[in-house]
Amino acid sequence: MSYEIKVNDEVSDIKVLNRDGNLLEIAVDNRKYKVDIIEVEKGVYSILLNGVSFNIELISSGLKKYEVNTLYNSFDIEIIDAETKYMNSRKSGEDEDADYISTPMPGKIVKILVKEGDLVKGGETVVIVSAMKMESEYKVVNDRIIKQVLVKEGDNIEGNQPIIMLGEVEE
Amino acid sequence: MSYEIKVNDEVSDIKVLNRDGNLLEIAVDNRKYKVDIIEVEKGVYSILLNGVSFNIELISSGLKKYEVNTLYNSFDIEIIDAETKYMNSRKSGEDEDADYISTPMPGKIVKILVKEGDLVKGGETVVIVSAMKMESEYKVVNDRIIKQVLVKEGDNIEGNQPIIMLGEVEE
Amino acid sequence: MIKKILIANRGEIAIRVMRSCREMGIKSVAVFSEADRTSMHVRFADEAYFIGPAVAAESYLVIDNIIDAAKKSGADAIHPGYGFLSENAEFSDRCKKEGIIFIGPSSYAINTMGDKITARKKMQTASVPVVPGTTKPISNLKEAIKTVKEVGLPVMIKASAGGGGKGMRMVEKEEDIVSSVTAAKSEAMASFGNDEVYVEKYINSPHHIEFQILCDNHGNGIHLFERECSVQRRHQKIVEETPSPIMTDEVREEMGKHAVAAAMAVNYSGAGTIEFIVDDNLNYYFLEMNTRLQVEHPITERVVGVDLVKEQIRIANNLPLELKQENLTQNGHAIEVRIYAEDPDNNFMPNPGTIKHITEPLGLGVRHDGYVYEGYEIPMYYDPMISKLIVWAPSREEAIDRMKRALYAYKITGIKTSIPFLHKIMDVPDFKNGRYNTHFIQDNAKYLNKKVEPNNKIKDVAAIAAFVNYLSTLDENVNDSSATALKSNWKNFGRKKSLNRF
Amino acid sequence: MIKKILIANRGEIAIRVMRSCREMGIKSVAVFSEADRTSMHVRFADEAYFIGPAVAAESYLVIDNIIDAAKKSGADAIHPGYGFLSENAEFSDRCKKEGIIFIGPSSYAINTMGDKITARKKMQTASVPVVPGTTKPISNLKEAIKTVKEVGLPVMIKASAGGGGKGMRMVEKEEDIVSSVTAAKSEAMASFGNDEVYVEKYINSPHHIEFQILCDNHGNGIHLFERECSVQRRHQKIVEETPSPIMTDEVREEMGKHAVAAAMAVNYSGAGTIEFIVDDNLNYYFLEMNTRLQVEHPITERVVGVDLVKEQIRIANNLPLELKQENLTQNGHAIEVRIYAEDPDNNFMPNPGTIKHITEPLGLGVRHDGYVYEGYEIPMYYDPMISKLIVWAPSREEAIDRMKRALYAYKITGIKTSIPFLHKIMDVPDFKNGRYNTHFIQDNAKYLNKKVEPNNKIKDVAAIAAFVNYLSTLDENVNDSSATALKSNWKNFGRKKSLNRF
Repeated sequence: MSYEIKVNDEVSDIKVLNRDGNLLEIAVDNRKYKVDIIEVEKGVYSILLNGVSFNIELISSGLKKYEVNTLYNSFDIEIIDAETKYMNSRKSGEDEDADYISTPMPGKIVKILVKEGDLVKGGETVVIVSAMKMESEYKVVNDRIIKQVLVKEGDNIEGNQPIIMLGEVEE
Repeated sequence: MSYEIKVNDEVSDIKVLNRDGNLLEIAVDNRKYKVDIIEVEKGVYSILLNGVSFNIELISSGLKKYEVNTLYNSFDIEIIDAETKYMNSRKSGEDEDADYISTPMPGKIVKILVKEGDLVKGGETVVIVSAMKMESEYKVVNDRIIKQVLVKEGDNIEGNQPIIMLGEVEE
Repeated sequence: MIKKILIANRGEIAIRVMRSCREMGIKSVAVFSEADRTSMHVRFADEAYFIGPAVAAESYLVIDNIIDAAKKSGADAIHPGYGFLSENAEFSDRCKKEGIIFIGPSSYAINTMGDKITARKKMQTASVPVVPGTTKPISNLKEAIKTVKEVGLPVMIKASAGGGGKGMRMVEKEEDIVSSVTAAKSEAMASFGNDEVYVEKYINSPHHIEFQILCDNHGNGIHLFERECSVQRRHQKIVEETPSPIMTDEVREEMGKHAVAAAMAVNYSGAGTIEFIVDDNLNYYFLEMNTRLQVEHPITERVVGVDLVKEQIRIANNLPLELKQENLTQNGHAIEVRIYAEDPDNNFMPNPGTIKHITEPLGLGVRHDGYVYEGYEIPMYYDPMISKLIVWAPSREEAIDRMKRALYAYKITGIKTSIPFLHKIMDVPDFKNGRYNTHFIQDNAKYLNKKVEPNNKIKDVAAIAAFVNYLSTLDENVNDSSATALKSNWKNFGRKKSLNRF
Repeated sequence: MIKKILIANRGEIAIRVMRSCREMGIKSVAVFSEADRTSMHVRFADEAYFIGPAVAAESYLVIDNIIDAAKKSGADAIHPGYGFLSENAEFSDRCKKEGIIFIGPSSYAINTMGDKITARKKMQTASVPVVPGTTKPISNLKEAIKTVKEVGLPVMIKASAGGGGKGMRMVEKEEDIVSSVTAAKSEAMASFGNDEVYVEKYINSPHHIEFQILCDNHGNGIHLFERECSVQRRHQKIVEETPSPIMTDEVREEMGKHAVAAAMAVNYSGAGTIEFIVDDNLNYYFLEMNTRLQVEHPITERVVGVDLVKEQIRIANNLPLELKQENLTQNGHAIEVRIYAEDPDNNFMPNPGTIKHITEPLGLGVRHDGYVYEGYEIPMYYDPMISKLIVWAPSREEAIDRMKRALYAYKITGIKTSIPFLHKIMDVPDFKNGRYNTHFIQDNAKYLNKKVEPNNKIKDVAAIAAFVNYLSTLDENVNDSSATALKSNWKNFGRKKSLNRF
């Protein structure tokens, strides 16, 4: 039973070699580990590896994707099974995602400083969003053209929701 | 939608009269309440009744039985639906449970002080059980005859497991 | 005597006030907006009343709604906490008019101190040193440019009604004056409903040191020593400690006297804080007075051994102060850090969300004042501070060690927090040596932005945990009839009690 | 200097020791039995090693297994906590032989103090007052009767190797002598592997007051004042406080000197406790010395401001004590209560089980030392104590108020605990007045056994919560295809954000 696993952007092979109760021999690429692993709370694993005690907290999104927190680090981990591979193979060759401004968290549109068709310079602020009493200015990195404004002032927005579509400026 | 509900040993009718989001009009027997009720954590309800704030913690065993903890009290609560009523009607008329010694928690048999056929006086210790480093003596309340000893010294036992069967003493 | 207190606030401070109420045998009443029905302060209170929509301007800031709730509950006093209506003179007056005790100062004290410009004048009269700056609020942008040039760059633009870093902007270059004033005014309006701003000379290498004071209604006033609050990000305090590592006994005594004099100058009643800006040579200037409890009040409580909320309530009960200046001492060292729901790797962006799992730090010398719990969704409408961690130890060095231990043990998943960032602060040499000012964060970017590069082993351990969870979940989802053997294989993983060992 | 410490223990004390290790930059090593793989101390440690089956006699009490784990981990010291091997002279010696520092006293001190009869003689030599009683262990039942009659009833039968109330029996009637001696011997054997018992005169109206001492390897010894431990159930302490409400400054000073003298008499090294039995007139007698950290050490830490585990480690590092008797003071008042997994309504029967939900008390003046977490199953093999709650306040009265507040806020479901019982203790007039002795529990049965009779309203509120949960669960279990509308009706109950209000 061999799988691929993606930790942040790195893909490794992962394979259970042997299991005896909660004692596990497991190989990640060619690195072999003997671990004592147990789920101590929902989503929290205690792992002993050569006596060293690790606490690992998992937050799963869907069946195969995890945010994994160790003491000092946080990893995005994805299990790559046959289905995922198939999906990935189909995906490659497609265009990149459309270019748009979005916010990482929910908030409220305070001010929109541009309208459709505007040309904006790199570094220029296009929208101000308020979340948790802080106002944040969202800027474009390069010179862009405003293709579409999807929200209006006062709107509440979700995290990662496209709010302004951007187009490339023809030189 | 009317049900009966048993709180400890008292049975009342309970009926939702009206519901609007988490605002509920509900009648327990002929006592009517308007409550604002919300599940704030898994099994923990916050209830506001005429402004008074209650925190209620539920531990369910099966679908219809609950241990319910309020600030200073703990209640055994059971929802009595048609099925339960049917089961109860069948049960009535049966004999009482067999008479036996058991412990409320898991433990280990330290010493058995009686054997089958012994006559024991009321108040006499029949078995000593150790749990969590404390030894507890289990006594008979009335004069009894030992019908059967189901365990031996050193045995680990579960909570509520019959360990010694008792019989009535003929006068 | 007060029997029932309505706490016109939410979050950790509402709960903190309720704790003292409970210890005094006083009933507590919570108020909540639509976003806060599941909030801990509602669950913790004896009573709770709904006061309006999620947006604070339509609930926590609506005086009528608060007064209504107080009447409904029969509360005889209102504690405003910090923020919201805590420094609102109208609210103080309204309570008085309604026959409800406002646990805080009179509208006169709030107005005088709340308007920074009036306060400056008052302090000058009371011989308390003040920072050079404008004497009246800026009314238009043209005037702003003129005034700033008069005071001389760099300057700070500050909201007259302000506090907590909101509506505050530093201006270094002339071309930024207009945009900064505009931004400060807009934030001031949004936060305080008042867009007046004023200008102050910017002090180089500034330390932010404040004094806790208590004044009763019988002419007694004392200070409970200083708090060093120079570790700030965007003018928002994130680490506070007491005693201040730069303080001397002489300056402390002198500043304490000035702090009490400042409060007395406005006939202050209750708990308040006099903020000073202090330079490297311990020259100090009155900055402002916060006419309420401060976020960082627990470090004073720990080192002086006083429950400040109880003192506030006693004063509101018209009792004379029992504490005497000559009996107060600073015992050991306390540090507080503020835990925010924010992403330190992404420009400290607020990061609301649902708490998945929380492990609170406990044990010797650790106090934790929070309000979130597992499954709680932090609303996006309010301040992103979720808790405060306060440690005490006999020495500053041990207190830092203890704070690191507490931060190590403090785990919150589901949201990003400032915990890793705070942990790094404790290791910065300037902090360890106690040699820092309000530029600490930018001056120490090289320490604070450093990432701990994970090694292969920790990456693999993380991968193994995720993989095992994946396999267990797979098994759970397998249909019973088709593969019972496989199912039991992983599902009960780790539930076995007797194990073989390697 | 010590770099890595193995903690030969489990539960709250293992974690408490690890906290101080972490603050000192010392690595901590846990050991665990089969029943403890999921225990918090394993998760909290830097390293963890398996040492055998669940039964302590085959794991936590097996010296070879502990030493093996220490070697495997490279630990240079072992902290024994309390209980288990903490007062085992052989273990102290073995560590020495293996070149591992034992954080505790020498086998000589343990042996001398561990054998209560030898200890009595030693104390008499050092002019420390002792309780009248036997001078040698009881070897057979016939002799027992004779000895008890000599000392005069009532008497206490005590395990020579004992502590913590185990292997201890009070005898009031002659006919109970045999059964009590037998029971004490059996418990002593089970708990300590040694069934020697001895007899002591029973002191009427006795107070249990103990002194914390610290001795280094350089001839320095100090005491850190007293702890009042008279609230006991079955000779097991459940509430401790400091200062003792019956203590006077004069007696405190005198007892402190005797406590230090007692420790010095056995060349003691490390932290230890001298237990005294004290009558109403403050006559005091040496009872025994506990040659280890006590469960109730945190109240001393809080009032004196010292981390006792750190002091133990410093002494083990052969450093001289930095604390000086003349600089130590008692600051304010501290109370500890012990939370047991037990059923107060069912004769305090231990009540192991799985923790379903826990809300820990936080805030000003509260310390919580525990080890359980949500989902943790308390094993039936060990002591049922699950945590300790320690509060501090400037006055005893305020400390009691604070403890009540903390107990109010402390919620554990899934198991029965002693929390309601402890709450009642805080309200007993004798406790509030500080007028109590070791008979407190039986003397105040009328207060402590009183049940709060629930009114109809609270019963109905409980019923409503259960009923709403039942309806929600019903909906969840409805098959999607058949009744989607109904399903959404209750399932997302309370997830709506905007609500209408009555």
